[in-house]
Amino acid sequence: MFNIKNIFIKLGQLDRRLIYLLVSLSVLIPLLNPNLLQLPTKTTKNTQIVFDSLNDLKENDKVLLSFEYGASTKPEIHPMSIAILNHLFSKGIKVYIVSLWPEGVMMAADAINEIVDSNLFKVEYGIDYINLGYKQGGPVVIRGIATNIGSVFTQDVHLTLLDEIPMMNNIKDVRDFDFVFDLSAGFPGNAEWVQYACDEYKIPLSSGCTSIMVTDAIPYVESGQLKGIIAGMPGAAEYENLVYDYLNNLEYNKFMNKNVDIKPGKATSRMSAQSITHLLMVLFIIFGNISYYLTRKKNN
Amino acid sequence: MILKRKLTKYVFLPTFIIGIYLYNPFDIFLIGNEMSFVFIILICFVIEYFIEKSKNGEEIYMRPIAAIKAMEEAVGRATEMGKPVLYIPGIASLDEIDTISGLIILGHVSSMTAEYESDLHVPVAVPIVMETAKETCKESYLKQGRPDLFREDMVHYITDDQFAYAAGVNGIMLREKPAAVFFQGKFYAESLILAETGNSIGAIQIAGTGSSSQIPFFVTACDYTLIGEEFYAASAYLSGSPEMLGSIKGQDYVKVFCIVMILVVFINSILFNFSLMNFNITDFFRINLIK
Amino acid sequence: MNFSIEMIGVWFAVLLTLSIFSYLYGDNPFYKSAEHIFVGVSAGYIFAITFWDTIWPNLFGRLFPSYVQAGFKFDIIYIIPLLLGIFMLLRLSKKYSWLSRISIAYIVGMAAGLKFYVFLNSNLIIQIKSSMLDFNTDIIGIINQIIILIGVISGLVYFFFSKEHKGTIGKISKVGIYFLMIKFGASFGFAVMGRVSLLIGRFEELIKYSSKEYSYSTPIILISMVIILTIWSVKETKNDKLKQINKR
Amino acid sequence: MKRQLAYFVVIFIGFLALAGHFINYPPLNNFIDNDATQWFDIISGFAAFLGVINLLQLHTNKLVYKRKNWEYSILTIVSFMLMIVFGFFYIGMEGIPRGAHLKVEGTAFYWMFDNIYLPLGSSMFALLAFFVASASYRAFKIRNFEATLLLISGVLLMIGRVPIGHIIPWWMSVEIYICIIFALTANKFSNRKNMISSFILCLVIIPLIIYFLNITHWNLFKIPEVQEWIFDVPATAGSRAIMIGIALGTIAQSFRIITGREKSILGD
Repeated sequence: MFNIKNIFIKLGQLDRRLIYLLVSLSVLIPLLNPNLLQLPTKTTKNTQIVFDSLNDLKENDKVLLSFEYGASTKPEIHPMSIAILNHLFSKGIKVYIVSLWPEGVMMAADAINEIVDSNLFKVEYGIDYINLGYKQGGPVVIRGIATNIGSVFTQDVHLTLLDEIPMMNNIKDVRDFDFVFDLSAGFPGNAEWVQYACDEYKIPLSSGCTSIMVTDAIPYVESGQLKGIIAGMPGAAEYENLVYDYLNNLEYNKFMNKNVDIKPGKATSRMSAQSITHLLMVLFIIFGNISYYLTRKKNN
Repeated sequence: MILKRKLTKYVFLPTFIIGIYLYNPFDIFLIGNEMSFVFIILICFVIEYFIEKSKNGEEIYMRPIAAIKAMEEAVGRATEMGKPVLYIPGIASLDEIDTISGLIILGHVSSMTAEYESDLHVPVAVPIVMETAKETCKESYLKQGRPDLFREDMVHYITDDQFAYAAGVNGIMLREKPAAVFFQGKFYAESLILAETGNSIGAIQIAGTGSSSQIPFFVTACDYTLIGEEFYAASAYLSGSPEMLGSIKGQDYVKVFCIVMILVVFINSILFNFSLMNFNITDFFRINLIK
Repeated sequence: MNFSIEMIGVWFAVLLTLSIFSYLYGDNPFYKSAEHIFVGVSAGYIFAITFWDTIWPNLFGRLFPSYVQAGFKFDIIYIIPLLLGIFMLLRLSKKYSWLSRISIAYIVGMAAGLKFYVFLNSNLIIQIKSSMLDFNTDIIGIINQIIILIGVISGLVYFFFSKEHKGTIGKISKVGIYFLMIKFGASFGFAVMGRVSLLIGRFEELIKYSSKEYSYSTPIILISMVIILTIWSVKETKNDKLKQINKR
Repeated sequence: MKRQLAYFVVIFIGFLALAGHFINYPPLNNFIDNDATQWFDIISGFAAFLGVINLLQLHTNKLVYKRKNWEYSILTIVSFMLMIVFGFFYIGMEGIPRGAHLKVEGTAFYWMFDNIYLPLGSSMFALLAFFVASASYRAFKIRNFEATLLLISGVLLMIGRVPIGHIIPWWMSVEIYICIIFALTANKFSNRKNMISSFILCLVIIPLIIYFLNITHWNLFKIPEVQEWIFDVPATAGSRAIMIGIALGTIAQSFRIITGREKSILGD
């Protein structure tokens, strides 16, 4: 009996590096052979709200898509942006892309290229989507877009003046958009969009963000300032499945090219690694507590 | 007599200003955010009232906050062990109130390090914050009568990027092994990297931030944490001046007012639903400007 | 091995990724060099982005619109930020460094004014407004909203500074800290989720770069780093012992 | 006199920024909405120059005086200079206007960004997964009731939010709840003997009772549903309390700044 207790105490004081090794293995093994563990993803309430509010938009509605994430948070947010762009283009919605993070422009370019290469949709730059590029200033830019977009953006990412682009002529400020969707990973993020633009001008806003920001944004979701929220990679996997099913049982409409197969998203394949690592973390907590309890028992 | 003067100053004046605002002569005020205006006037006068009350000598009770008391002890420990004190004022610029609070607390901590003659090290991530931090430290060392101890390279700029800054500060922690580490300011994802490294070198860590998503990491990885509002109150606690303490008491009464408003809105919504009251108070809670 | 710029880039990316991960083993030369390169590259990157995205279009774009063609019209008032910026640079001169305080004063004053208004609106008024009870949910929904109300009020009571936390206030603030702790637990759980996703993304890239197309860059670099690190740590422990011997 | 001027500027600008939202004077509203905060960026842009000088000063001193680890300072200076050259002088591709070349694939600046800056940034971020593991292993201890609440909501959220959470059957979640309750009340029992016996008793009896009452389909026994409730109700209440608290703290601090009472910032 005595050595079992010792084993548990030892289990509670593992060296830091052993923990790091266990974590890397628990991520590496499922990634090397993905079909190790096939798990169903159930859609949570908030992801469904986002899907429904975007689904209610009609053809030629105008959506402002704001990219505020970089390469370091790409694994969580990028699958969301691709799923959202697929969803919007399949409904013939005009997409206006801005980015408030320097790396956001490249993330937007990656997402657009991936969709254009899949030639699932007949979309053209300047007609169906436009990329206004990056402007530094965070809340300054959001405030500028809210009050008068000309004060902040005068050229698109290819430096052509906005007045020459037909898509932009009846856009003066945020009230000319039907929906604002913010892909955020920090500051400026969904909180700044709520505070500086959409609250005051009553524009429907929703957001997909990294998991860490979700608990901060929840009061906004609960009070309706944010129409649902896509939370981290699990949220991205859920949204991907929603869009995948939506596209599959949607008879090909005029926005989509025929005979192009729809590929499942990236986030779903990473969920097995995510699940196993979460289990490992829970085991760490349990062992840490057992040994803490036993050592405290031994001392007093 | 004093009651009459106080009454006029803190009751008639605010109601008079709100009256003019609502009457809106010559249309000089914007329409649509009346609620914000009323809140601002109310908050300002409540805080002003308590500042004045505490200025003419009324004793203010302040509940003890463990993290603030631990600051002096941490600097003392660092001096005993002859190791530096590392102060990190967050990674946001001066346009964040957290950074300003962090710099004010830096003023107090640097006066402690001047008094204890311990070595202070302040790596910053934003050039403007570097300038202001240098200014604040120089003042504290001056006030403690130890301008000779102040070295220009105590406060130095590492880089603006969030994770390059975290990597740089990690390097400083591993190589200089400070005994006391302060995290006071606006933090984002890099807070856990810094707190875990600080923990691995066995330093006393005192954190304070308004970024509520990082508080769990500081709570788990640091010895003491100032949670949200405690962080903003810390600068007033440390200064101890009657004006500052008065403003904290005023802030408390504004909190009571918010709680009352929450209850009023809650009860009103119940009565309104069962049509025992005919108007819904939340219609006033509009903040969108009709331009 | 096709020797193109792009291939060098991949090898650089893998080398730097692995040297950052070598920090998990402990402070070592690989991590130190990666850290110092990162500090230098990011300082230069931010400086260039700041100049080309803020000062050049927003300031010079408005003062010399014909030369810069950033689409802004001439605006004389932008002389003031130019002056405040130069005041900032005057910090380098001992005599005029006090002028920089005016620029700092502008920023601090502006931040205080704007944040006052923005936090008051979205984080205070709207949150008070959303504590109303809406009845178009089932009984459980109403109970939940009552629990939220209790949680918010007790959470706020926890933050009372000028009252002794004894008696009823003590009990309410105890309940308040429970709600705060559940929120922190939820944030921590979400953080674990988010961080693991990013690690997965990083490992996925390393696996991608270990394929033939990238000429097995990850395994080669990984093995060579492990060898160098073991040699280095053996040498390190040896001259630590030497130091101890000649210290005694 | 010099300090009074700085205070006057803080008070005047602070009051102006606040009043700009209420006074119906379009040039002022326009200034507050657009220009005021753009000026902030321009000033901090100039200050970036000071930061860079300080960085170079620090590393050249380290180099010149051969302080500890001076060899690495060479790397910092070289990589910084490289970025400045690629950022301002050498573009590496024809026909790209200077200034827009920073974000165009194929330029030297973009190569440095894509192959050096990005991998370093995302690897540092990925380090967090390891630190979260060691933090949860070391810090998540059932020290007191609050720490246990933090642990329970964290664990339930971690399990409930991932696909594995959906597979956990109802009886296993009952077992988990029993373990948590006993972890909380462990120190309340007089001696260990009957604590362990009652623990095992519960583990066996309670699932049977639930089975006979056939309430096994209740949401209470589905971890993802429980996690969603924790997330929607108590966590929201906690977040809103903190948000209002922080808003009040920010407002009080801004008030102290605008009325010129925060002295130490401007070096009084």
